[in-house]
Amino acid sequence: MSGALQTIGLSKRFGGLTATDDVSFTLGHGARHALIGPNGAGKTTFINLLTGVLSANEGTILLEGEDVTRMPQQQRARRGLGRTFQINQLFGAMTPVESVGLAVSERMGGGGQFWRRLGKRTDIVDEIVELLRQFRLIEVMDEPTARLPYGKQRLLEIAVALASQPRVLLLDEPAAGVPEAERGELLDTLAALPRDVSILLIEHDMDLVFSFADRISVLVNGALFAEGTPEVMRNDPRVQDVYLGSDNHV
Amino acid sequence: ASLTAMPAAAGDDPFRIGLILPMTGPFASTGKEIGAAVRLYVAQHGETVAGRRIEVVLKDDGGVADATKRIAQELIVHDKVSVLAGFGLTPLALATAPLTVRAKVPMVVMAAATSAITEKSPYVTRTSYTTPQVASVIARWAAGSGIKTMVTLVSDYGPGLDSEASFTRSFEAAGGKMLGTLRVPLQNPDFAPFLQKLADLRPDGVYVFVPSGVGAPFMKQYIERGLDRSGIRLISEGGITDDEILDSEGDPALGAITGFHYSAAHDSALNRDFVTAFMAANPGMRPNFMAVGGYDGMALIYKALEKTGGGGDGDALIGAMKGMSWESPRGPIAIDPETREIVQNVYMRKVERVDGALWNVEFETFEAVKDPGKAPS
Amino acid sequence: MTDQSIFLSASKPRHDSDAATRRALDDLRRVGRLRPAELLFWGAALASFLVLPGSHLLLSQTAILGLFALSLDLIIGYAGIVSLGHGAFFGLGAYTAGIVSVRLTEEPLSGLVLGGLVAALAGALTGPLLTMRATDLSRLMVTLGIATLLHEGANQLTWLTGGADGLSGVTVAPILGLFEFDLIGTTGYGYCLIVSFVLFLAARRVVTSPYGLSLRAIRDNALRARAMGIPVAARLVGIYAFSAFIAGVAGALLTQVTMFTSLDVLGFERSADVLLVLVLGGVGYLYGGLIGAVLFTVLQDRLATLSPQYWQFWIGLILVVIVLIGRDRLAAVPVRLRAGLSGRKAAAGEGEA
Amino acid sequence: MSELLVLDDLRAGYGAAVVIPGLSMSLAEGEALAVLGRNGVGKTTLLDSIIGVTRHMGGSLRLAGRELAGLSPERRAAAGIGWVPQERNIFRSLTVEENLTATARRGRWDLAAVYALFPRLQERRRHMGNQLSGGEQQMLAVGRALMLNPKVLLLDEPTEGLAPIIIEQLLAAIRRINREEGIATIIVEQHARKVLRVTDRALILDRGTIVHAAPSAALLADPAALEAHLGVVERRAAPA
Amino acid sequence: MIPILIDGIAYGMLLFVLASGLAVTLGLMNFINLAHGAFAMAGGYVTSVLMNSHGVPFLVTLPVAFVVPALVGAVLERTLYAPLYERSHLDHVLFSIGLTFMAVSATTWAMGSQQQLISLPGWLEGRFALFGIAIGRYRAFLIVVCAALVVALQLVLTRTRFGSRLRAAVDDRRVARGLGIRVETIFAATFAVGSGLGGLGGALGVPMLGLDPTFPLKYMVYFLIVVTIGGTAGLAGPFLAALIIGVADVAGKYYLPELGSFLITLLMIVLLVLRPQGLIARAR
Ligand SMILES: Nc1ncnc2c1ncn2[C@@H]1O[C@H](COP(=O)(O)OP(=O)(O)OP(=O)(O)O)[C@@H](O)[C@H]1O
Ligand SMILES: Nc1ncnc2c1ncn2[C@@H]1O[C@H](COP(=O)(O)OP(=O)(O)OP(=O)(O)O)[C@@H](O)[C@H]1O
Ligand SMILES: [Mg+2]
Ligand SMILES: [Mg+2]
Repeated sequence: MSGALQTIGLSKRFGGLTATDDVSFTLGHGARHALIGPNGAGKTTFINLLTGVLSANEGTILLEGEDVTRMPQQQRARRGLGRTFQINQLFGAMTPVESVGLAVSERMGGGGQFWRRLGKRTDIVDEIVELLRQFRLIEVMDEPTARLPYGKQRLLEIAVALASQPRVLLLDEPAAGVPEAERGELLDTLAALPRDVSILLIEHDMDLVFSFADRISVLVNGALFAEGTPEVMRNDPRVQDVYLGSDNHV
Repeated sequence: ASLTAMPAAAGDDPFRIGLILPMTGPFASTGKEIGAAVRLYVAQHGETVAGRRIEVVLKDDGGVADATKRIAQELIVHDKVSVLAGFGLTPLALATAPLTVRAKVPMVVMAAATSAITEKSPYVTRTSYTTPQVASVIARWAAGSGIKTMVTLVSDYGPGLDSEASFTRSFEAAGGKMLGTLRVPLQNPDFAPFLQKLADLRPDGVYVFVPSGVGAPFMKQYIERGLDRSGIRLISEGGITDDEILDSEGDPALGAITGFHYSAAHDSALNRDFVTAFMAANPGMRPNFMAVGGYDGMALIYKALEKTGGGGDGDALIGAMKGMSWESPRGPIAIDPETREIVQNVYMRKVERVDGALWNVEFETFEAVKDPGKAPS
Repeated sequence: MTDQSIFLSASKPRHDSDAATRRALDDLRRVGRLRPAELLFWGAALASFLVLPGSHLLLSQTAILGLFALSLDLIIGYAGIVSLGHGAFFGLGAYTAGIVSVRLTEEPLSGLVLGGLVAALAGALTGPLLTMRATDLSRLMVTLGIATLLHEGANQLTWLTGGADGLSGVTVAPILGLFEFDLIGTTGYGYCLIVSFVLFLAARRVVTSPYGLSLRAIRDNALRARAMGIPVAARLVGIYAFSAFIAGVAGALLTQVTMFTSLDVLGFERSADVLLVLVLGGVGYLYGGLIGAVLFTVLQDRLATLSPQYWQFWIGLILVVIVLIGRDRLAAVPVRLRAGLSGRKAAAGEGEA
Repeated sequence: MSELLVLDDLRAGYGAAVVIPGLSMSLAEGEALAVLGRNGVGKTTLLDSIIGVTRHMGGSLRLAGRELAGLSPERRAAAGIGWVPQERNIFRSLTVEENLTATARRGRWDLAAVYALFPRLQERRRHMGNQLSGGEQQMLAVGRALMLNPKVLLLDEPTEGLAPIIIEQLLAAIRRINREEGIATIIVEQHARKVLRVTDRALILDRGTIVHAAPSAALLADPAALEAHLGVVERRAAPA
Repeated sequence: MIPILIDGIAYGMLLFVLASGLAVTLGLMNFINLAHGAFAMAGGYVTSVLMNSHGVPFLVTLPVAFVVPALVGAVLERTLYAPLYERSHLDHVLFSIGLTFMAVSATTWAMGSQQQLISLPGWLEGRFALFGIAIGRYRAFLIVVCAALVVALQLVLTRTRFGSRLRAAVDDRRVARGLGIRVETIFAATFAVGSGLGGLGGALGVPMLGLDPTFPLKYMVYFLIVVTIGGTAGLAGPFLAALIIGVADVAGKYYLPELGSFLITLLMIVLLVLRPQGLIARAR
């Protein structure tokens, strides 16, 4: 059976460079899957292919069994594919409330409605507030996003992604820039997501990876290099010298 | 008469003339010339006619039709003007004409030149000229001076096309043969392709109609390509050597043959006085066909008012204007009683340097030309 | 805090969350809230109708200009599309209304609606050209180009448009068979006021709706908007067509009150003027266009009488000064009025691309 | 060791907002200083104020005895400050190599040296700045700063987005730079433990003021302080 | 056929000469400077006044026509333009249109609205035959000048660090300064050069286009088309664009006159929709 998200022989070339090299990969239903690999291995590119920011040169992408390879981004998103960006992509002039609110109302198909008024539906508002509380954004919820400190913006980045209630969630280095202390909470939040949400996590923070993932794939030079349980990966010498280095952080 | 919107002092009941001109925007020069001429006429002929104090209310429409219409409306309703005058461009006149039917106010067109204007309302008359009036004469002259084949080269917009049509009609009627028609877009820096075509067609002559600003660069490029020495005779509508800018067009303009209804160099005592007075009152400016249109427009209004004995009624005034005829700086002119259209001489001229400056020197006259655009009654 | 799924939590709000909820609601509604200053504005408009019968003609043209500028605000201020060719839609509306009156019917409302629809159609067709990977500059030039094409087209299709001589013979029957267009322009002004008001309400509703919010988001960061599932292109084309509709109606109004139309409705000057008008009034809060139109008309009057030849100089100077001082800072001067009208924090950002 | 960089009651912020109400510290030649703190306490603002891209509100800062307060950012950079901004800010319309050379100054650190430290950059040297992976951009930002051959390096979360193995190499390199080339360094970091291993001293900021200062080794050995000021605790495995 | 091609190339060169300055200020500095025509006009007037009132030879006036606008440009850059780089493109448009309006009226006031005409030295007048094809001397002269310009500018931009520093400064002012780039100086210099080129273009344009105060508005669209279609990567793009437009326009008007006035605009729209970044775009 094909998992929540599956790729078959996926390839992407930038001119001479093959950033994604014939990747056949399956993200199981309700998976807690981590994708690691050296810088420039092709992880972000892979996510951009999955979400449709980039279009693949070869290969197929199946979302819940449906071929979405040629589908534009927003349609994939509407089919429950959510993501966070490695480098913040936020609405600088809008407040966290508005940003999250927009995501929620879009999810409920409200975005196309040009006759309704904002803030009419209190159930939406409750949801917004709850989400903001979880990410410690309550106190800054009506500040323009551009003025928030970087760390807060990181958290908002994730909150916005969650607001769309994705069925499949792709996290590109969510913890980058989040202080050590708050990583624990971030991790808990992710862990607390419903089991039937399938998650692919890209992260260079091994503590986070090993405590979160039940399966790990290693990408090197665009190609799948190894895959297995955290234990196996951690002790795989090849993975250690291409990626982890000497002390593997646990 | 003060050129202001000042309401008349209580008590006396002045005769108000609503003068609508483009004082701003790309056609400001039209407004400048006419405004100056009107001022001059009033200065020369006094502020009272048949006991009525003349008050000219000048308004700027920026050359935009809806503004013209609105201003005309306001002048009629609020300023209670008895005559509308000015109208720098055809659309401006056409926009206003229907209004005069409702308001029964005479409208004296001092600049716009499309034939149809005077047919839009029985209250419209004109003291400028019509495009066919001039083009047809040039065609007749060309045919008459041994030119067998012609090509027209005109700017691709209303007046240009009118001119092209009427020239072609008259030239063929006079037995000439048209080899082609070239239309140059209004925004067109480089005439190369058209001049090349012209050279390929090898006609005896080319009839050119372009807005005055475009004239100079055109003639420059005409010469640059050596067409002046190619045996193709360049004959143009007078706008190309507009008196206002002629002197600045420099040598390329020298010898240019044009046909038009007015030249500041027209050889008559009246005109010499007019030009001297005008240039004295407006240093650095030379009266052109616009100016004379405004000057004669005022003359027409003054004479009509005298005829009505100061009566400001619209029908009386327009009635008085019909058939009016008098001596203008441009020569003898008249208002055709049927069409309310101006009847005037059209002259063939050649650009020459006379004591240091360039002038359109007239060398042949076609007398009392009616507008061929109208069905001859 | 995370012992249960956030997705359920909406159904069971917490006691301590009330304050927060109120703040959130506040933040969401601040854009849409009706401000007293707004009533003031429309009150003034109504008053002008009753008190200034002498200026109805001028006021009609001001209202039309204002409506036109408002339509431009929708795309510049809310969709972030800079256009130098919005006159195209104004002109389309103007000519459509004219042609309808000459060839179909003299009944005004049908001309008005058709004018709007034709413009909207044009907007819907050309909109996509502006949405795909376009840059400000390319948009500037494409809009300008389209306007140029229309202008030249109208100039060429003499049989339909009257070419450079303009389209004469436009006559308009009484509105609803009741109100005839009078010389003083009272009917005309009333007509313009009502149409403008209705369209304003529509526009206001659109920009304060979730749709409007999504537009702000797109302008801010299209990449994220897509990732959220927002059909960016469709939304932009939508608002563009709506804006075109309003511009078209404005053009139609002009034709009907003038009973004439000519090429200058399609000219570059129109597009430039309306941009100036919008900037005078301030971009991104809908009232900018309307207020700007009033200021512009007054200015034009003063400057043109002050020094006809050089009034363009003063207009230029005003533009330069406005930009140098900073439009947002200017807007912050009459804080109360502006905040009153827009309900936007200055922080919420000026509305341009 | 002589004092290289001295901040004396430095006050800075943005517009009207005061973020650093008055901060004094000093940095010796070849010394490595870690700046820690939770989100939004002003770490970035501190570095930005040293290079001079925030609003200077008072106080003084001297580099090798020279007052910088009045100087423009470009002058300060010329005076010997190398800056790695938090968001990397790679010049997107320059190639990797141009990014490195455009601002380079003569010295030990040249293309060869940077490429030796980050071979990846050499492989990508024809790529445009916006055609790099997050980590590659981070490397480029560090390389760019090194090519200025500064006296003081300001690193704002330099390890963010880097693979563990690269982090090790980078931190080791920084250590070496301090030791061998006498370049002083200020590192803002989220991973307290990681940087404390390679720095001499550490500051903990809160609301723009120093709430704790200690030798790195000491702080590393003092979980209580870390817990108190940074909320850093030994992580338990996540549920589920 | 061949003559048309040559006319087209020459026309393209004229367009390029007029637009090259804008290719610098807009293309490289990313400032939508609609006032470019005003600088061109300044150069034009410098030349025509020097020639007509002081009898200075044409070639001698050209350097002056570069220097004067360049100085004006430098001053304006420091005083007015500099604060606006960070602002939105809309602000650029509004500001520079305003400036253009002022320039137009001011020139009308100072110089009068009449056409300025200059007479070229004999060796640039008329045409000469090359392989039996008659070519306008002046057009040939233009072609040579442009070729030289492009090569020179392109070298400066690609071979020197100036180019990369400039682009860096445009990409991110704040960080560029933080890394020691003298942003102010670089921008001022570049803007001055752009304005100077504008002036030179204006001067070279006078013999073919004539010159009057409405010049900046009349030809604004042409400058913009060239740069927008060409792309903002450097001067090669605009050069190519100018050639394409020149040839297309002349050929179009010669072979399909009925399309004449639409052709260029259509061409522009199509090209821009296909390549919004222009023919030779900088990677973004
Ligand atoms: N637009 C592009 N054009 C050319 N090359 C690109 C482009 N985008 C990315 N690359 C190259 O593709 C490779 C993969 O990039 P990608 O961002 O996927 O790496 P990554 O695994 O996310 O690395 P990191 O962990 O540093 O984020 C990189 O070497 C990068 O240089
Ligand atoms: N451009 C700005 N304008 C106004 N306030 C700002 C700006 N940038 C930051 N701030 C404020 O300054 C304070 C400090 O921000 P700063 O980015 O220095 O914190 P930080 O310690 O770097 O946080 P992080 O760990 O998330 O990077 C924050 O409260 C933030 O809201
Ligand atoms: Mg990545
Ligand atoms: Mg920071």
